[in-house]
Amino acid sequence: MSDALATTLIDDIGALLLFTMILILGAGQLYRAIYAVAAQSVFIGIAGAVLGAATGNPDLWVIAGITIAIKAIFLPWLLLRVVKRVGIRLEIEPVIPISVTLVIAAIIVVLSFYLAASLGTVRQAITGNALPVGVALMLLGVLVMVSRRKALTQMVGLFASENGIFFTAMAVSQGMPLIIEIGVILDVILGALVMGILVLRVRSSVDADIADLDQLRG
Amino acid sequence: MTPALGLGVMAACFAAGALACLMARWAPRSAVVIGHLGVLAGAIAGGGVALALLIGGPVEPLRIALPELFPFARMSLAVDGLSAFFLLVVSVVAASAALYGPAYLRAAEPHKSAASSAAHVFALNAFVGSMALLCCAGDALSFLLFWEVMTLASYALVVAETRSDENARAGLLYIVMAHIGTALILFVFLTLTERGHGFDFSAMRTGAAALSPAWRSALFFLGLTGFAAKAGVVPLHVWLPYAHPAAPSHVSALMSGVMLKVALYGIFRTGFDLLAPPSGPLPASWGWTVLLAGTVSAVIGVLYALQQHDLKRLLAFHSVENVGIILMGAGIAMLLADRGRAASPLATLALAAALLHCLNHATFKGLLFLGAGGVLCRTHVRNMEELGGLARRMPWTAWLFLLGAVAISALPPLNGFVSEWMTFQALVLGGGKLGGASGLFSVLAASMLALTGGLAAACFVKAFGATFLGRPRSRHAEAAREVPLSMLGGMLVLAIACVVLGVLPGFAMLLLERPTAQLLGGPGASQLVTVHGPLVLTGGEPGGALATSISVTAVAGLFAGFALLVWLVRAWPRRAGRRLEPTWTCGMAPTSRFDFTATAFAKSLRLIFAMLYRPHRKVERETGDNPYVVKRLHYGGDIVDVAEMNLYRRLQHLVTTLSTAVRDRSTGRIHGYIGFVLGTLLVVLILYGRG
Amino acid sequence: MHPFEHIAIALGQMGLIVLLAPFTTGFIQKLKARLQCRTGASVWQPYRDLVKLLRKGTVQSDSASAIFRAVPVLVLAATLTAAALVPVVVVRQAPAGALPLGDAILLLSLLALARFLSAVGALDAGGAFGGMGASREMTVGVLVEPVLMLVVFSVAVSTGTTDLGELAARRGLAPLSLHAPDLLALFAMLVLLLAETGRIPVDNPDTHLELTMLHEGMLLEHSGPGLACLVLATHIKQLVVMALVAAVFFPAGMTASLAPVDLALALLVFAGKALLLAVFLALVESSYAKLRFFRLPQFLGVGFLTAFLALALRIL
Amino acid sequence: MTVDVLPILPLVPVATGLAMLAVKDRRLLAAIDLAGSLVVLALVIAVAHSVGEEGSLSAGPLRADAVTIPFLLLIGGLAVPTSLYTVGWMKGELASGGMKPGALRFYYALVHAFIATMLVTVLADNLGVLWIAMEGTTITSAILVGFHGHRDGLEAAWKYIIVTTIGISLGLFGTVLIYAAAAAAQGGSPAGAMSWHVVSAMADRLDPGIVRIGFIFVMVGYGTKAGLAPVHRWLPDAHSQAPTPVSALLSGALIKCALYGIIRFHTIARGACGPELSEDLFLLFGVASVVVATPFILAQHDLKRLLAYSSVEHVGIAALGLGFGGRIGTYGALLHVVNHGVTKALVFFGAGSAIGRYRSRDITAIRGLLGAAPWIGTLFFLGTFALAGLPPFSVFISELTVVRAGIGSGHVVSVGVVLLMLVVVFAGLMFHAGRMVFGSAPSSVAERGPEPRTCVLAMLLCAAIMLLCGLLLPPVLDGILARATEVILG
Repeated sequence: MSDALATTLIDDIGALLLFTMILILGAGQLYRAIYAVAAQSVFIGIAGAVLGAATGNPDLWVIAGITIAIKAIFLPWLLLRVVKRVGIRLEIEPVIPISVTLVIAAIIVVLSFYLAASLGTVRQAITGNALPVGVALMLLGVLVMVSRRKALTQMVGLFASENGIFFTAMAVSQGMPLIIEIGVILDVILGALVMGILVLRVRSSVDADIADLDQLRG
Repeated sequence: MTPALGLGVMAACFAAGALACLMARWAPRSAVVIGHLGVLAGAIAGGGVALALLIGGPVEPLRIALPELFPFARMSLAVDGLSAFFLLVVSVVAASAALYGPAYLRAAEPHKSAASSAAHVFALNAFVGSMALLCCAGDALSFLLFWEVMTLASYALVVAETRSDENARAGLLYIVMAHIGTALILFVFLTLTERGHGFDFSAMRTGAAALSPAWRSALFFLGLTGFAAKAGVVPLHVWLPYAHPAAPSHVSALMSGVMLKVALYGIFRTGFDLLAPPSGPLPASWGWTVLLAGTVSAVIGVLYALQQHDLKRLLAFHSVENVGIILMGAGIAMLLADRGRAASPLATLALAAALLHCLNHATFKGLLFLGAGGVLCRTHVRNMEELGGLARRMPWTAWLFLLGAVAISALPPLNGFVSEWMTFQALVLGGGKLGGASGLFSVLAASMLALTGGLAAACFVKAFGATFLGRPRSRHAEAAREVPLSMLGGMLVLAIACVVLGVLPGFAMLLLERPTAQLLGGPGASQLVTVHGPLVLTGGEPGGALATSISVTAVAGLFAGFALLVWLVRAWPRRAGRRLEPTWTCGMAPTSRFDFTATAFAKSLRLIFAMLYRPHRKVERETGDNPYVVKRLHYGGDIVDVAEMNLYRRLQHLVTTLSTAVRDRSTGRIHGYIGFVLGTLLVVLILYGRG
Repeated sequence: MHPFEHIAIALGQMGLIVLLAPFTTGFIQKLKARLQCRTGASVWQPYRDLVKLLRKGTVQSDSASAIFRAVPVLVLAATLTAAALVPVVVVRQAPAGALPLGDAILLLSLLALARFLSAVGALDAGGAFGGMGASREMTVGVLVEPVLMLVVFSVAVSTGTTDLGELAARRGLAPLSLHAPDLLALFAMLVLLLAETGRIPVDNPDTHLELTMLHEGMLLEHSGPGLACLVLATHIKQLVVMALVAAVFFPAGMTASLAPVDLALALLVFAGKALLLAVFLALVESSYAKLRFFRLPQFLGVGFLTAFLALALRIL
Repeated sequence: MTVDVLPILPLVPVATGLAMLAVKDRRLLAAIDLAGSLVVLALVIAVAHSVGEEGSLSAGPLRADAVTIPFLLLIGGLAVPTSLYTVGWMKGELASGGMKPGALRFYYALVHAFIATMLVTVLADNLGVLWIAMEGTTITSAILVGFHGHRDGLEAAWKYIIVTTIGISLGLFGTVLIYAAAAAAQGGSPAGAMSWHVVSAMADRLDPGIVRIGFIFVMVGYGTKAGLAPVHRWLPDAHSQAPTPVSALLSGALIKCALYGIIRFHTIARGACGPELSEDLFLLFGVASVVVATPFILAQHDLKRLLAYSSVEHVGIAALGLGFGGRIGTYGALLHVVNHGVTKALVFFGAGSAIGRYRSRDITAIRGLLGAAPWIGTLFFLGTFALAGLPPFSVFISELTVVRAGIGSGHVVSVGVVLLMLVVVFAGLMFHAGRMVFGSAPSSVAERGPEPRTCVLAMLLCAAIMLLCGLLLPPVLDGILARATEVILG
């Protein structure tokens, strides 16, 4: 696996990732958003595999496996269980109109590529344009959290932005040290568990979506 | 006993007094007495050190290094002429207040709990100790620390009774204004210490010398505002009439008599010493601002004092007036001061007038507040309308209060007249020397000073008359008895000081020798006293073109002689004795309702100066069935403190509405929170993203 | 010259004033009577009143305190001291060693002290009239004092001293050395003379209608020797203020030497000046009606403006 | 001192936490809690002593150097009074039904887990471990914030965990970028590219472009965690809903650990792209925090939210200290971090007891605290004085140093704005505190039993430290801060 091939593959996967993020942004239904995140995680797993092959670093293979196992399978399953338990309506009510969200998304992507262009020498350390893609993915993930009302869609946004970070982290020369990657994933899982518990407790005690609570102000 | 040792003894006395609060749990009464003894001993020690430095002692300032508390600053005490003089001012009033304190507390607040008397003793010692040490502070950090401890201790004394809300509000207004002052002073001192690379005053002087004149003037005006907020100059005086009456009377005497002077010490220190250009005259704008502020404070202070019917609030407003008079002296001194050439005697006269008025005001204001305290602790009533007829019941307090009233109205035999006469001389002859529009303005300021003198006289005739003379207008006034001896002792000390400073001003000139010489660089105040030593006081070069000299001692002698002569003439020929008849009130039986109350007395001046007072009155007539027969008449009339209304209420209203608007606008929604994170990130990336 | 001789001269001049004062009031009363086509009391009547009062017993209010008894003594003492300060006949350069007596501000303050003490005395008796008299007297005091000081300052600014003796000496004893600023200052001074001596436009000295009298209101409660002291003090104050006007504006005629013939001549000149002012007072009294109390600020405001113009002309 | 003290330090609270899970009795739990805190404090002092002598201690991913010590002392210093306070406070909570007996052991275990994660954050040399520990603090404290289970608590917990997790993920991305820059500088080999002292040693060889963007992400990310305005908005909700000891730890120690994280990257950014970038950002966020916090303090009704906004303001002042830079500025910032931690804990304890006693968080409902609870009232009032920046207390000294640095470095305009805001905040605090402390307490509150001794003891401990650092700066502390400043400025 030569470097040039790895770079083109990473760029293609980057494009795919951006596409899945657009899907999440444009998703009208909660299910679609969850499936889009699962797809995104699969692509990141593949990217991990490609980079593992290109750099010959065994850790990347392990990370790719864990990413697919946890992020592509376990988390979407957890989200779907919570959706069934909570039984909320499926539509996603946007806080700011979808068209405005898409315009902002475009601005973010342009900004991240503009920033990445200024980094001369260090680009080699990060194969392909994983850096701008990573920045774009993360900021779009946060944008999803801003523009959606319901708590679950915010969790989806959070996982999407974490995927962005993973993608850049893997693309850095020989990838992040293994224990760090595993630690990060462990924290993401713990975070997801706590959020799930919170959503369920509010749903059971107050019967309102936790993201709608806004008593604490001023 | 070297002065350094004296200062150590003083600090030790205050510390011992403060520690007396620990024994308050078992013996509150003796704790109070010991605490006040600590203050007395400290004051005497301080007074001794001050006199030693002012009269005898070496010329160059006394430097004592304090233990090293903070690594970045060397704290030290440096007692030069100016500090010694203000230390003397603090000691005089503190000694008499300490004498006065215990008996007053026992009489005014008999059921004071152990905890609050302990707090009172500790705060009092901290308050007087910090003021004394503040005058001797040698560097910026110790100055600021003692300044804040002084503010905190006086705040604790003001809000001593935690029950009444009025005290709490007075305390809040006081500490906020004090803090604004401190913030400004902090900024000025830190700029100087940063430029001068060192915390002590000499480094600050080099720092100031390095500054450009524009920067130096800006710092002076900031410092002036800061100190003026604490000294109660008119636009920033609003807290004073609320805070001073709230404290116990001997503390009000300390606050009015001494704390305001310590703030003025700050103005003298920055204006004449730290920020003053090494050579050449002080910038004219400095002198003008101080003179203008002084005149406005004097006139407005006394005008508002005239309409007050709460005895202690009236005295507090008079403090504003007297601070104004001191600033007038300081202002004309700044205009005339010229360090380069030999300092003109008029500048020395003006500065001597301002400093002497500090000492004089401390003595007679202290005496008046202690007198008012005597009235308060016997009648528990501060409103003059419900007093009256106390002169027969409390003769000693009445005579001492009258003496203080004559002194504050700047009438001849006493000390108020001496410093006011010197200020008149400085303003008139200084105006003549300055010439042109500035001369005209300074002579006009002199006539405003005369107006202030007249108003003060009217105000104190009202205060003395309504409180002590005529028939008692309430049950409390009826039951009043003479105050205990120790309180009279405290008042007597100040009364004697008033008389001595009034009749023999020459001695005061000797005290002023060192400060004036140090600040103005020329010969000291002693050139103002001609060959006859303490008797004659002259403004201008002796025998020179501008000589105006008076001998207050001779006048006092004549006055006493004539008084004795007339008394003999009146009492000598035996003739029909004295008959006591009720006062003639057109045939009706005279009751206390006939007396001319304080409101009635001040009514004519209220109408004349209505434009400033904006008085509003409401009169309700209670008529029975027949509309023409008036059963009861309710008269309510008060004046509006213009500065307070426009400046403070509006500012307070603006700040609260602004903050509530900002608070209400913030929604609790989480999307807003995350939006802020995203927005901030994008903005910072755009601004700082590309190197 | 021995310092005590300086004081002896001052006491001599004070004695002169004390003797002449009742005569001046008597002369003004006589002149007013003549102007109103009635014969009026004799010129020596004030002296007879004083002697009568000195012999009478005193009736005092039962609610008055010791201050009430002390006030007449202190008021007369203050006025006498003021009388000692004003140069009447002799004007000498204060020798270096002498105790300088004669400062204008000190003189005006002593008169203010007298006013202060009499107001306090009035309040002590506890009646409404004493209080009203005191309140109005102090209000007039407030309005008069700054203008009086401004007049003295406007003269003192150029000559560089407020000492009356020095002032007279420096302005030279040449007769009628009046210029524009002096004329304005004199006019302001005459307005104030009316207010200070309690004459018609400001206050009616002859009335006994309690509601209208200012200065009289304060004397209401006193009787016997106390009243005598206060009435004498009023007379002396009037003559002192006249002497002040004379000393400040037309010092001509005062001698420096102590020779008896010069003294007599100077005395004649002073008597002439005093009588001239008395005629002015009498004329004004009989040709004006008393102003309403709250119209006084405008009346005295005219005085203040003229004094201010005098100062402006002199200093600018 | 043997080197192995370092790894034991974070394990002790973990061990005590696990031990507590098995215990049900309240008194025993309280005893273990206190013992655990005391052991932590002892170990912290030992580490501080040895670092004092040897410059730095390292064991695996953990490393304690001069910069760590002030923060370590702060966490250890706060743990003991907090557990002391919890003894008295828990009795009250159990009596008033605020805390269910069953959930007791989980509460104690979580508090110790929280302390453990904070210790690791501060001790971590490896930037990745630092991030993981930071995420750990978020998770443990989020559960604690929502521990009461009522509606407001859950809302606060949700906002807290979502916003801070986003913040920290930004921080992670920044860490990745700087890791990339370090790897590139070492010619592609990732060996040691994660460890702080390696990266900071070769900071000047890093590519300034990527470090610039990395630092921006870290600044905004960890700044959210530290509560710097305008990304501070979760802080008042979280700190006001958390139980009192937890909010004391949150305000006193946690936001300081976030600031510690930024300081670590501040050193790297200084080396890589010069001091202007990081100092300008600190200045920007510092002034924003002080200005934004002021109106909310003035027009506040809820006592704990008032204290939370005061924390935002004081973190802003610390950031300003770093922003003014130079030896005095950094020294002042570190001193302010320590002083504010202790003072804020004291005031939160006072506020917690007052709320417990008056059963209401509304400032207008609490009156006559001096009458109802004299000891707590006085200490609460002194603490408010200290927060407002009055001299005999320590916060004044650190604010004085920061203002000195500001004037020295020529930022006169921002110093003027900050002084103005500090005076306005002073007026607001005095107004609120005066209303609460003075006057007479409603009768129902007045006879509500004596003040718990342990709460008063804890408050006295904090007050003593506060007054000690106010009157004289102990040379030991001064030495520690000076050395830390040396390391930060590189």
